[in-house]
Amino acid sequence: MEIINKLYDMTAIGQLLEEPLSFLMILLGFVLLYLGIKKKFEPLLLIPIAFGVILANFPGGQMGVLDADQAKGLSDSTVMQIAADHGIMNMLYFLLIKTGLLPPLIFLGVGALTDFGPMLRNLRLAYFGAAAQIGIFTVVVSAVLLGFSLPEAGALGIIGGADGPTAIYTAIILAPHLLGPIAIAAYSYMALVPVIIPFVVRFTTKEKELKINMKAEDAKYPSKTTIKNLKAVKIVFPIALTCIIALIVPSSLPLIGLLMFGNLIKEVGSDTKRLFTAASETIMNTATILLGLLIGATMTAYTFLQFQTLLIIIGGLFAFIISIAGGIFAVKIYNLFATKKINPLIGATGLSAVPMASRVANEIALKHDPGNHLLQYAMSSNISGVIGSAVAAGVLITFLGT
Amino acid sequence: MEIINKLYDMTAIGQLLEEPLSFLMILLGFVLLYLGIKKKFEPLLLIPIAFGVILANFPGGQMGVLDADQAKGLSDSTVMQIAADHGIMNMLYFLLIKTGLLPPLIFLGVGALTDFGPMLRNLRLAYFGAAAQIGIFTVVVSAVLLGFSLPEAGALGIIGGADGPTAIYTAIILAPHLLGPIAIAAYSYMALVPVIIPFVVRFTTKEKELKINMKAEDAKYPSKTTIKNLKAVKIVFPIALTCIIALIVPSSLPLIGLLMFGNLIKEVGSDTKRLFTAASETIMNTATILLGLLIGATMTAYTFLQFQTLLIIIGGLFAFIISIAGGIFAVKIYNLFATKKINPLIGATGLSAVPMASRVANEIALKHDPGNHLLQYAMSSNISGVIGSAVAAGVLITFLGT
Amino acid sequence: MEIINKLYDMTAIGQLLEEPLSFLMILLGFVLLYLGIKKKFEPLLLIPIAFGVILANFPGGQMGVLDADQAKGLSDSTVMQIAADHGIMNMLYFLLIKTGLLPPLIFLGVGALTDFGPMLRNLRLAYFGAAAQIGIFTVVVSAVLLGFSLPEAGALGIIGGADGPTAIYTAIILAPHLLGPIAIAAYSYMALVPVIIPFVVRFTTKEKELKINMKAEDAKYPSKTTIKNLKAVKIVFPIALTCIIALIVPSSLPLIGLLMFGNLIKEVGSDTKRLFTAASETIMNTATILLGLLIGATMTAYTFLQFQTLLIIIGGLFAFIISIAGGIFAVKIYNLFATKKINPLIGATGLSAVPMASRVANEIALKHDPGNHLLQYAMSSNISGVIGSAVAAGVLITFLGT
Amino acid sequence: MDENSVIEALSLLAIGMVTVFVILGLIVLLAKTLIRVINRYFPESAIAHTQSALYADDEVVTVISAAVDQLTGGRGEIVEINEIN
Amino acid sequence: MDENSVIEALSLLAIGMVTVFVILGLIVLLAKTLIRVINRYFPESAIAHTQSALYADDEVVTVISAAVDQLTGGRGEIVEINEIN
Amino acid sequence: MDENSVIEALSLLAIGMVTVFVILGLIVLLAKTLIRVINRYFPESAIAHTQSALYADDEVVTVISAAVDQLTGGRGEIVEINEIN
Ligand code: NA
Ligand code: NA
Ligand code: NA
Repeated sequence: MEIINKLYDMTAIGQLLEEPLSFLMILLGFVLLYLGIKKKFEPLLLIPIAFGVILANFPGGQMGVLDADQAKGLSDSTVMQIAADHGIMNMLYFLLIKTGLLPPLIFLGVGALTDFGPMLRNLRLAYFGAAAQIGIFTVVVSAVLLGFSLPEAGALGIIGGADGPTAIYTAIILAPHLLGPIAIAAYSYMALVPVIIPFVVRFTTKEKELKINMKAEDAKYPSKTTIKNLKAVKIVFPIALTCIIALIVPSSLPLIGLLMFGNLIKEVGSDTKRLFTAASETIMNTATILLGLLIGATMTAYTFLQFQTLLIIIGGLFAFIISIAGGIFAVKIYNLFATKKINPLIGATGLSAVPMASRVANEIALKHDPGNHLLQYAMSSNISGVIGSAVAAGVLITFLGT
Repeated sequence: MEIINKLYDMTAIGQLLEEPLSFLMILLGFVLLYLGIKKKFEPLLLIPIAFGVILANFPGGQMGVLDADQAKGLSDSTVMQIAADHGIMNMLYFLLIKTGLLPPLIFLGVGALTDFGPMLRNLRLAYFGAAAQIGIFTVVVSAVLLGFSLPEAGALGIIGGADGPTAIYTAIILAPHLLGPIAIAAYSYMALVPVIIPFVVRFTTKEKELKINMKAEDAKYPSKTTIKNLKAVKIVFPIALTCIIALIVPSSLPLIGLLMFGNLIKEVGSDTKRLFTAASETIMNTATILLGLLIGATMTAYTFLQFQTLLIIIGGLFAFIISIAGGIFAVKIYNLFATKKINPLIGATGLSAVPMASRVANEIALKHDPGNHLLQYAMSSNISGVIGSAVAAGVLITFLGT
Repeated sequence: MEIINKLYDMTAIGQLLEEPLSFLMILLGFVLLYLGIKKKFEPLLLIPIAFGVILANFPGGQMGVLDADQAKGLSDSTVMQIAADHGIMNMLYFLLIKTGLLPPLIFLGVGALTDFGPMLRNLRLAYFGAAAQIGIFTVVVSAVLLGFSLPEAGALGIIGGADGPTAIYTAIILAPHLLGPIAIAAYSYMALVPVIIPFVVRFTTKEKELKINMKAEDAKYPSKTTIKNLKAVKIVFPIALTCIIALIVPSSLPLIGLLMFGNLIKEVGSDTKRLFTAASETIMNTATILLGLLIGATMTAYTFLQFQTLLIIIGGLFAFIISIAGGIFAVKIYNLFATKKINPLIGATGLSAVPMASRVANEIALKHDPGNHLLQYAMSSNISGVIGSAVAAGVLITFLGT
Repeated sequence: MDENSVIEALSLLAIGMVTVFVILGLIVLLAKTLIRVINRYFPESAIAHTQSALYADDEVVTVISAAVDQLTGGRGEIVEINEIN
Repeated sequence: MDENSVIEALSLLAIGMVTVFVILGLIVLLAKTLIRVINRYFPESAIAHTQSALYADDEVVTVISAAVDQLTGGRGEIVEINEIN
Repeated sequence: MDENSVIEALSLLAIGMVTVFVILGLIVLLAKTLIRVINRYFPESAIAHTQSALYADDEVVTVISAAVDQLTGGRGEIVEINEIN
């Protein structure tokens, strides 16, 4: 009998029955696994997040990250103490997430995998990567109206940047207690871009606009400058871009600086092959697996099952929609004044969510005109949208960070 | 003359002569190198351990991990302080070993390299992976009788799990001062499986039993269920298994959770290729090299050359033998009641020591009947033995951990 | 108006105008990028260093490492506190550089990429790797005469070892505030070896000496010992070498120990392939990228634009020149007494700067006698020069470290 | 050696062995259920597909290996052949 | 909800959008300048080279792919072809 | 500049150079002993094997390289050929 009692105490059953909401979280983990594995929604992120959620919500395994109250003052403890008292997940969370280290490391890898060629060939379109940040700031205002604190509102709004590492980095600094729902919202909506963009496009554009053929316009009004030495431009560009950002929004530097460094060692080529491999494979892959698991580990029932989470999920969707619409209307306004017209889909891809947004835009364009291949054009505003949201994040961190 | 004195003080000669036992440890390092390089005993672990032992036992280089007394309270120091005062080996030891981080990371890689197919196709045989944990607990009792404290006895017994990372993880938590000898014993006996299993088999089985042909039995009594969608089963299985463990023995979760996560990202396939590479290559290889060196670094003369070490070496061997015998007798008992007979070698492989135990079992079977290929069957109990010992570790940690 | 003020405060412009010297550092970053990318001066190190310099010298991004005064006592803070207060670069600097961790890790990779074959086949030439350390110690004396403290002088002198990780490791321990200029000097002069060696050779050797044909000498006076089992020798050699160093200069062990361990796992071959990959790829590449960025990050205007930096740049050059000359004169003295002559270029390569010094020596030899291929001979003193400088570093650390 | 410890060790022996058997029993049960459920609701053309693919792969690998062998005189090794998704 | 916060949020909306437009404007400007400067001072045989190289590469890749395809029955994939510097 | 420091620096010059020469001397001595011991007790067929293998490898590599060259028009590079153990 005593042995059976001991056995029961060893299991997580007793504690689980006391915190029945944990079941809901484990269920959410299953749903996310389904979305990641079967529906192929951003599997590289959603699968580790989902598994992290499941591990975190079984009590007794110390696989969940402490909530804000429990974690108060824990940054003063050494990693050894944290591991001894709260397990390896909390140790890794404090070492890699709380410090804000992983998102810049992932940006290093993203940079090494990004090609600025399409943007450099269509610089004019880069402005729409700026316009499509409007969703971020609109939702910040709305969130404040709904009762979120300013830093929380900033972290919520950044979902509209449609860029995972940027959203996570901003959330870590402005509102670490909301990291889980913000990451989930950001990656889920990025995965849902094939649904969201067509939805917004349907309500904001006319058939005629969607038929604007970028190549035909280019043929009618050819660009005056050709790039004679693309390799040189591609090498100098990330350096120059870093300097501009460093000068104007230094708070974005941990993100943009590493993004551009990653891009530089890619463009330099074989001389820095070892660095490129480290950035785009070793560091990127390891950071991705840990980031996913740890974000999942923050999503315990107590932290996640709050009314705020619902607002974040809704607010994030609006941020996406407004950003897309913002990009589209910016194109429309541009077209009022310019003779060389732009397809409004190029505005929609200013959202970022690289490269899926561009692919979706391309497909929509092809549906309306089978000869209208605008992928390369869409990639321009698409990539500039990444820079745009990192800049927006820098602004939010500057004014709302402590 | 003064210069010669200074020169002499710089060398390790003076200190070495004061601690002549260090020579013995360095010699042990050579022996382990010989075993790892020439005899190919688990070279991936024994070579780094051996080199770590050599580095650690030359005084003055700060390459040895402090013993328990010296390390008291050092978890409160920052890694920078530890590095400054005690060198990089102690820093890495506290950051990676003391926190218990490396074994789960290695399990992540092991999971990504494990195929549960053989186990899923022969589920019935999985029970023998449970039976073969008897050595662990028997030796716990014996160790207590010999005067070990309960946590020490637990750490000693777990050697009988025949699984490196599990043994190391348990030792770190229950008896970190015994980490060195336990790791050495675990990996040495795993390397000696081709000697130990035939030895135990000879004294516990009859010729007739060893000739039981698993395929023939399968043909006589075919299994009723076939797996129609192996890929789907292989994806859901690690998730489900994680939930069971999380529910019953949450203390095993850092090991089993990461093992199963590694397996999941392998089974999902190309969508999570980056995560798979990180788990099975980047993280696994790096963790292995560091784990080996650091375990070696704990084996200083003062820590290792204790009477306890001898008892651990002997106790570990008995744990192995009893586990193997336990698996074999479980089969014999099963055969008393079942019509579909099982070869007792399938019990022996419940020990784990994947995949060497299975290969050894297969060879023994072939020696007695050249047509008796039972590798795939042996792999079933073999893999379930890994889960079995991780569960046993969880039980020990739950009841004996502080 | 208020918004414009806020915008201005967000930018780095105000702070930059207050610290105009930062512009100079950013300019230096551009120059280093030019040297690394266009002139291909050690691109694997100079490009990350250069980018790190640029990031560090834009104020407001927290991408620069704190100077010695600001960092006082910061080793007592946890990495989480450092990240929160001073950003990720400082966090990584304290965790990876301040602890002295990265240089040994890079040596692990270097060892895995080093072949001791040429040295083992020409052991006699290894002595010139000792002679060519004279520049280190001569410059230590000179630096003390110029007013440097002893530890600073040691860190300056080690530049003459012409080995990046050794110089960085020594600087971290003896004079961390000089890390930036020392690393820059070391890597720049290593990149300039194709200029420096011919320059020194021109002034110290005669045409007749440069024509000494090593192969012809070998034919005239053949070596008595041949290596019958090279693989065995190559496996035992790194182990034995480690023991000698550990015995005589234990302070070199973090460097030499890991160098030799890396070499061992390379020579063992396929049994330790996973460890080899971890050492020579995963760890090496990641450590290189981080080391470069972090060294660059230490080079802020305040730290770098000191008169000392100029002295270090000049002193480093002299250390190189004297080391090369030392190697050359050692050969000349040897030739006075020996009948089997040695080409003085073999002395010059004792400098290390592997393998560029050997290639340069080979080219010079070929220019004077198109049949005089001495690459394999040069590699002997070249590699022994690496050991020589690590030993010299150990001596300096023993006597000058705190 | 203290008597309470011995008793606790013995109870651990009981608890431990019960636990491993219970868990492996649950795993077996669960796996069987899984297989049955997936067989019924998601049977797909799985067995045929994976198995034949396996053999096909083996064949292809053999062919390529032979080619590489011939080229490299038996010294070459195929490190990886990636399947197109 | 506090009024000051709303005002600050609104001012953030202004500051933020101004900043992203200013920055992307500067980036465009700078990129154009870069292209012009490099076109004038370092034009090299770049366009011709990179572009033709690109096409040539594509051709070569097609040829190799076809060969690999034939060998592997469509299951093989070329992971990487490194160009000699 | 302080006189004691200069003296210590000079003594370091002596100690340091003595140490590096002693160590490299010991290394040379040890390596020679090693070679002799291994030559006597573990001579194996080592030289012949490794050396001939080396040349054979070179030949094979040349052949493969030529083939790849032809296929890739000189743009391809063999990254790695792994030897079967
Ligand atoms: Na964006
Ligand atoms: Na086991
Ligand atoms: Na040197």
